[in-house]
Amino acid sequence: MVKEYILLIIGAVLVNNFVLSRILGICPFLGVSKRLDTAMGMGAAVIFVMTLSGFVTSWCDKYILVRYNLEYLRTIFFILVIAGLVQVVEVLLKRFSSTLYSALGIYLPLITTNCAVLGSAIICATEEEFMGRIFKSTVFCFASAVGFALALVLFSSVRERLELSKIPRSFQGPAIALVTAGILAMAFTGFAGLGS
Amino acid sequence: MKDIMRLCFSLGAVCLIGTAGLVLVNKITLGPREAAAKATLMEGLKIVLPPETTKIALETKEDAEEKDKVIVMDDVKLYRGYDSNGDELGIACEASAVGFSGPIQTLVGINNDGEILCVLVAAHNETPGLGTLVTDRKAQKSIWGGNEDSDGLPPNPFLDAFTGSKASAPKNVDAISGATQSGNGVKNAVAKACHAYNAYKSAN
Amino acid sequence: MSEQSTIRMPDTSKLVVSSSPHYHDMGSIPKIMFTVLAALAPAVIASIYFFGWRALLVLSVCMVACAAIEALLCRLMRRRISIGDGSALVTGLLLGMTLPVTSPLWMCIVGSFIAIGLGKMVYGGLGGNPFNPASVGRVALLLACPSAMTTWVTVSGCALNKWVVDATTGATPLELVAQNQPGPGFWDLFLGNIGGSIGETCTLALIVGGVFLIVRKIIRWQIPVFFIGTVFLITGIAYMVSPCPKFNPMTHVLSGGLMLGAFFMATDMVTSPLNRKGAVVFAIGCGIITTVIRLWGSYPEGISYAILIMNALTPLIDRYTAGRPFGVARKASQKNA
Amino acid sequence: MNKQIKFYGGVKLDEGKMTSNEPIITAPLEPLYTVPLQQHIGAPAKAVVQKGDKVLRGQLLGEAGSFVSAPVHSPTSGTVKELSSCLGPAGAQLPAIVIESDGEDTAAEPMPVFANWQEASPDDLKARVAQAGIVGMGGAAFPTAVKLTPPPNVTIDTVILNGVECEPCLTADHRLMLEHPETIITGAKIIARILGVKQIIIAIEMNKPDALEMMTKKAEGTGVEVVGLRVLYPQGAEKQLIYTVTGRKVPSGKLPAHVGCLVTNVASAAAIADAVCLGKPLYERVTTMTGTPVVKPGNILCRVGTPYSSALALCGGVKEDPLKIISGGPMMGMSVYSLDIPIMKGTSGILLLAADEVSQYTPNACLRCGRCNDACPMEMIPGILSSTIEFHHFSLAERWHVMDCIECGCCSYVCPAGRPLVQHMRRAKAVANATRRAAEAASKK
Amino acid sequence: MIDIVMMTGTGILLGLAIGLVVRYFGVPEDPLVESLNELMPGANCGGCGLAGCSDYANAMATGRAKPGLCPVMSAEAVAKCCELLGVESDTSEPKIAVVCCSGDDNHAAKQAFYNGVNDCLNAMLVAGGAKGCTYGCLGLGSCARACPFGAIEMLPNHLAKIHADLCTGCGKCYMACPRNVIKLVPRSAAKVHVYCNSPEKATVKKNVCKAACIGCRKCARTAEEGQIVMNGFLASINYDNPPAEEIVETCPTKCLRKAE
Amino acid sequence: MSVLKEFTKGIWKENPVLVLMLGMCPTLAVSTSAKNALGMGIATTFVLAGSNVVISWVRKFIPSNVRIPCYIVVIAVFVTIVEMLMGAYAPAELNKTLGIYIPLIVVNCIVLGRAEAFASKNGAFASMLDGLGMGLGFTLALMALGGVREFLSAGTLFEYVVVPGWPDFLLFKLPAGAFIVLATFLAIMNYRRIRKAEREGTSYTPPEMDCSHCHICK
Ligand SMILES: Cc1cc2nc3c(=O)[nH]c(=O)nc-3n(C[C@H](O)[C@H](O)[C@H](O)COP(=O)(O)O)c2cc1C
Ligand SMILES: Cc1cc2nc3c(=O)[nH]c(=O)nc-3n(C[C@H](O)[C@H](O)[C@H](O)COP(=O)(O)O)c2cc1C
Ligand SMILES: Cc1cc2nc3c(=O)[nH]c(=O)nc-3n(C[C@H](O)[C@H](O)[C@H](O)COP(=O)(O)O)c2cc1C
Ligand SMILES: Cc1cc2nc3c(=O)[nH]c(=O)nc-3n(C[C@H](O)[C@H](O)[C@H](O)CO)c2cc1C
Ligand code: SF4
Ligand code: SF4
Ligand code: SF4
Ligand code: SF4
Ligand code: FES
Repeated sequence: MVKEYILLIIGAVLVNNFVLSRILGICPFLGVSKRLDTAMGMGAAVIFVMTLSGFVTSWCDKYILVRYNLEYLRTIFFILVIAGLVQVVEVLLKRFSSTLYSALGIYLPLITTNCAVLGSAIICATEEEFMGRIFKSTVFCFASAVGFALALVLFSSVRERLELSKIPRSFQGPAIALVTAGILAMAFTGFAGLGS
Repeated sequence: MKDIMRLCFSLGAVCLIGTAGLVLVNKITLGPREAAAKATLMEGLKIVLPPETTKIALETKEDAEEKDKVIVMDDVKLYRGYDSNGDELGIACEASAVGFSGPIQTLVGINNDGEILCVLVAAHNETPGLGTLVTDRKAQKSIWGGNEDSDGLPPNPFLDAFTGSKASAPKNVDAISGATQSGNGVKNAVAKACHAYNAYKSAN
Repeated sequence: MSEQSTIRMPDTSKLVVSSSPHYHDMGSIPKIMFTVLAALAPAVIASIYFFGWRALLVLSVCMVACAAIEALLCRLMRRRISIGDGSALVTGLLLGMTLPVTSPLWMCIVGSFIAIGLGKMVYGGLGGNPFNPASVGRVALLLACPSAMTTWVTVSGCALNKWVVDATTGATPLELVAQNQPGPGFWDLFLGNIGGSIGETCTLALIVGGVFLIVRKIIRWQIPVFFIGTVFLITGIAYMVSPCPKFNPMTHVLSGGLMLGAFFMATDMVTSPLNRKGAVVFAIGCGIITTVIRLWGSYPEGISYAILIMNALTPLIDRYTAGRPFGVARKASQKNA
Repeated sequence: MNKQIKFYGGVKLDEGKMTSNEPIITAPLEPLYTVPLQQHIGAPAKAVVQKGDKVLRGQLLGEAGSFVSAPVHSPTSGTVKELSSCLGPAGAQLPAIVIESDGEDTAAEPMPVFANWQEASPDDLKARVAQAGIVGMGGAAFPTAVKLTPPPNVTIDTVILNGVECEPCLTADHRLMLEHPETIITGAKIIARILGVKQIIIAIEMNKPDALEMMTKKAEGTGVEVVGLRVLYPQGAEKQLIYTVTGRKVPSGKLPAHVGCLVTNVASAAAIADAVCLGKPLYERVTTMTGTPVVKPGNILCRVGTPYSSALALCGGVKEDPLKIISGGPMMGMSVYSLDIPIMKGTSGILLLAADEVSQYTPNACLRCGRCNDACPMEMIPGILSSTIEFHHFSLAERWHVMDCIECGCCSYVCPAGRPLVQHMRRAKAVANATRRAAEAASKK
Repeated sequence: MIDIVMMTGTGILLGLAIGLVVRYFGVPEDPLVESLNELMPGANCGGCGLAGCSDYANAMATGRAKPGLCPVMSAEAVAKCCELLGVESDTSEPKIAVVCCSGDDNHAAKQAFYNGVNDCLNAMLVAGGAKGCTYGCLGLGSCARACPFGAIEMLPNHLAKIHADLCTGCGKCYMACPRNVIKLVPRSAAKVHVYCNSPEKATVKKNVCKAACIGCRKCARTAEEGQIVMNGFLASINYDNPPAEEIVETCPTKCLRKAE
Repeated sequence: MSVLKEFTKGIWKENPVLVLMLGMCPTLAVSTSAKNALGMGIATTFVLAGSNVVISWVRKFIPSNVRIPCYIVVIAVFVTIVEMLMGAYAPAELNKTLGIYIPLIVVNCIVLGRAEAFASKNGAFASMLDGLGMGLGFTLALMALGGVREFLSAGTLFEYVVVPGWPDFLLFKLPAGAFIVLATFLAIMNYRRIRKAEREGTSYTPPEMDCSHCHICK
């Protein structure tokens, strides 16, 4: 049991890392990684939202969609719930913790369009391993979000370092960031097979 | 209050109209979608069963009260193939086993003599170019013309190596370097299929 | 007064002005790089001894290709051609050392292109790259051509009379232990009488070179010591818990790329942390990742991956291990970090 | 002695002190002296003479321009030829007074002598230091009288005389300690009197055993303690010196006074003694003229305003053309491109370097080898700092304490990539200062 | 049927939730910032001196900055900003930068070889850049690197040249130049300039630069009263009352030239 | 004239992938071969055009607080329709490879980004043209990427052998290869712009990568 969850987490964080191996959530990965601080804020926001949405969507999936045979509405239903959730969380955060809001809140609208959130919900709903298991799905979403945050933080710290390199002009900007992401993705293939 | 109503109304209306559209499309495409899924499976089954096969039936329990239950042995589904005369030609087993990344779903066709006719990987998640060495049968088409094997089943040395061996004792095929794990996955799936076949045969 | 007129005064028209200090310890990048090449010489000789002369061919092709590609890219970027600093040669040699002796030459060249082009020059050349170029080259080749990169020849003593040792393929010690079979004996491992990639087999030669670098103060002792120590410690604990060949700490320390990686690749100053504290963290991280991959991952060996991943962590390590300047209060430096 | 605290980092240098055994020689009179009005940190002095005025040796030429400033005195008797400007060692034009010597070298009426300074009031003594135009002679040329006015609410308990002379090649302080030890000790005691301090320490690096011995001998029974220090550059830097001698760390951005210390150079102390006991203002100093190209390197007592070329001529000119001329020592000195620059109160040496001794900067990127980290006595990260500065992230550099850099040059010395680290640091400091000044100006508005 | 009911219900429910949350917990957005943001050009060049367009919008709304600092914004947009903010629009004249020096390598060579960082401020810190003239352009291009609009070209013989068509008068170069060689002058008056920056005596200048203003006063005498004033030994144009272009004929050293 | 511009801008000048850097996930994930790229491109174009039209119709009625949920529902409807249609009528193989990425068109930043940046401010026809143009640009960029990756990894194009005997070069099929090939594309584009700027005597600085183009979180 515990082993199952440990393997699940290792798998989601390192082996099948959302960004580097499944290629989900690339836009914020590339867009919000210029500064380490913002990357950390974004990472925390994604962990929060993805865990929450993982729980909510897998609950809804089990007790509404599957029960009434509405699987074909999954996409539209999930995204609706996620978008609404994010909106509500944003307003609440802004109201009740301005420090937290200034740290996380500005990233929330971005998360609606982060493939990783919807991706994890859909994976939980369609892969046998997770079907109908709300707690396991939530853990998986949490771990995947941690993997996303890890990749984001690593990547942004490297990008900060790149500001001190004489990048050739044609590679400046997005191009060198993509090269770096590529090498990071290569490095993460080394974890293949962990947890199996 | 009024703006809250407006929010509810507009979001509700969008959902209503959207879902209505979806329901419609769902109705329309439901049939074709199921047919497509079935066709894919059937196509695979046709390939692994003898070429004369015209009718394929999913093997189900014949007891009165369990009439429509699929016979599943070790997670393996069994399909019978018949020719136009209604004679049984062989059995196809759908079995899956874990490869390098995730399950590899294989179809194994076995003729009446218990000989493996053909192995086909129906679904897998292996690394393209590596794992696919032992899973995919891809026709090589060349833009320079002279297409080799443009008709018939494209060969795959690894999968073809099973052909002809007895289901009672499937051959131990040599792994292909670089894809040992995928190969093992396929071998395990074939073994599972054969095991289920043997069990089924001895039960009947 | 007449004496005065014979005094020679300096010609001030060709003076140089520059910022202080005006003295320098006369160390230079080429000096460092050629010292590293010299330190690798024993391992090169050992590899020729065990693998035959083709080893030398592979190494030379990698070195020449790296230098040529760097020159070419410098031209393309319209920058000073920087191959004189010798770092491309080091990269080439180390890349060659991590390839199997049977690698086709086109693969050496592709690997060099990836190492130098993608690993180094797109980052602006020496000093700019966050990842170890040779490891980038190796990992890319491993991903690109896995079968060629995992074809190992068996080694049996002196091969100086041969072009390449018999092409019979055999498992490397780490592949053996990964399948839980006992590896070769201690002396075979230590002297290098085993299969594997070109530069990694002779532990003795690598240690000699590494110690030379430590003595010459080119590398910090912390990285190899903590790296190897961590691998030994973790496998040792695992061995004590369940004593099977898979966990044999001696085999793990003496085989695979550990020595080469710990002495020559993890120590690459460009891609490792700046200060000693950071170096220790870095080395321990490398050790942990290496062992985890070796013991529980799909790959029998994880040195290159461990180095790349820790390279990615280096900026973070630097950030959190940076000391406080003289006289800066703890609070002030934390506030500003 | 072995238990001495060692400061972090530092480098061992080739000392190259070829003039240690050359006694101080006095320079003959020059026909023309160009006396800059700004020989110190702070506001320039305000000229009090006109073109054509007759002046005497020691007569006031310019009075202190503000609180942080110092007066300037005439080095000899003669006529004011013009009020103009001259090139300074930093490459900027400095306002200057040109004196045409009359060859008589008539002294002006000296300032009244404190016959019994032990009894004189500290304020009078301090006023004398200010009047005599004494500035730090260890390099920075900070007006000493200002330094002797510690900020309120700090108490100074230790005076440290800096006889370390850790710069290679320079021997001016060394010779001064050998030839005028009593003057230095008197100066030290005057400083102690001004500040009301008991503990006086003279710190000397152990590569000058003769000076150490001489000072120890002369200091016996005077209450002055002489300590020999490990030979490690930059042992003479204020913060490192205080740390080694007292174990106290001067906090970042603070003055030595905050840890109860005051550091002055031995030559400054000697100048104070001369001003108090002889009534002589500061218009001459010992300068080391050295370098391999110099025919007869030596230590010369020069008047302020003597052009470098005259000092060099006194040493017999050059054997070969130098590639660099440096005002100061090789580690902290400024390279200059002209020999017409006048010797000033802070000019501790003039160094000529031949072509093969000069290290050239190469535009390499930082290798991150960390050698500079290990060498920086301020425990900074010069490599990273220099890169941040190179890429114009000045505020980042400031947050990483670039302002604490003492410009000692250890980092550049060890850098295998030949990076101009100190130059980057200086640039960042200049930018930070400019931003601060701009912000101050803006807030005033 | 159930599908439609379910989805619509969820939609209404979410709408309700959002509505309630916004109603009871919402923090109103500053509409001023929003409308200002819409007027911003979005170039994020930093020409205004703030950290990008939205920062500037915020700063205007909170009174930290005035409208009109943005070099890119059109005049109407500035006027609209002023309207929104309820302030008078500041119609100060657009400026242009001028490098007041003719001392390229042919005219004012370096006195020594400068070996160090290729940047004017760095060079200033080393023997004043070893340029004999301590007032002239060092030619190492700090200004060109500072210009966000690529308006400054470094001539190969080490002199900065400003392309008037690209210069927006943002003043970044002016801030970057350690020698204060660059002057910001009203664009409409920028017809002729004195390309020299040294107030030294002619004898001093002549020693280090062949193209210096020698303070001969010919131009000042020829021009109308007050159009060119002498600033020590340096002629300087009165840009409020600029002289006619023909005045350049009078200059013997050709440091008084038409705008390039 | 201006109508044409709405259509063509997405193809090159404001190419969503190469210039705006939107929708990176499908771009990188589905470009393993030219065929996959084509399929994904067509699907996305359909969704883009359809949702743009609908959104430009309904934009006036949507209160700003539920703007994003509403838009996204509209988009999701189109995506689900595509999904169903593909399940019914597209080849099985294509279905399998595009798999998870079809539902993810919903969150493809291009779609919502265009909805926010264009459709919510313009009329239906212009919005449709914008959607079609952007979709076409997306498809072309994706196909270029997919073609290069397929060729480099196997020597084939649309599964036709182009260079017989090309060694299997797996790297380019993997995520790492996707990043690297896209980086090379961008570098080449930058190089051309820099050269062009140099010829014109101006200067060109490659843009900072931020997500400001998508306009969702202004
Ligand atoms: C990117 C990558 C993908 C891989 N994919 C597969 C795969 O699909 N199937 C497989 O059996 N092994 C795969 N491997 C594993 C290696 O080929 C590894 O060498 C194998 O586990 C052992 O090699 P062998 O087959 O030569 O014994 C992969 C390795 C890499 C680097
Ligand atoms: C520095 C270095 C790093 C290496 N990194 C890896 C690696 O990350 N993964 C890998 O499979 N092989 C790597 N190798 C090659 C292995 O050490 C070894 O040759 C191969 O994996 C077979 O393992 P064995 O010799 O331990 O049996 C590396 C070699 C060296 C010299
Ligand atoms: C790196 C460095 C080295 C120094 N070395 C000496 C030295 O050797 N002798 C010395 O008197 N002052 C040296 N100084 C200057 C001292 O820090 C200090 O300013 C001086 O001793 C104060 O005395 P003053 O004001 O009388 O000059 C050095 C400063 C620095 C930054
Ligand atoms: C001790 C030492 C180790 C080095 N190791 C490597 C290495 O592992 N891989 C490599 O490409 N270059 C290595 N280099 C060379 C050089 O640092 C490398 O090319 C830079 O990373 C390129 O910027 C090494 C250099 C030194 C001094
Ligand atoms: S010059 Fe500054 S940074 Fe360099 S070693 Fe000295 S104190 Fe440290
Ligand atoms: S010594 Fe030079 S190369 Fe080494 S870290 Fe410092 S600046 Fe970089
Ligand atoms: S104008 Fe100023 S900043 Fe520009 S090159 Fe000349 S000196 Fe440097
Ligand atoms: S030349 Fe100067 S004023 Fe003109 S745009 Fe450039 S930086 Fe701004
Ligand atoms: S497409 Fe933008 S996050 Fe995935």
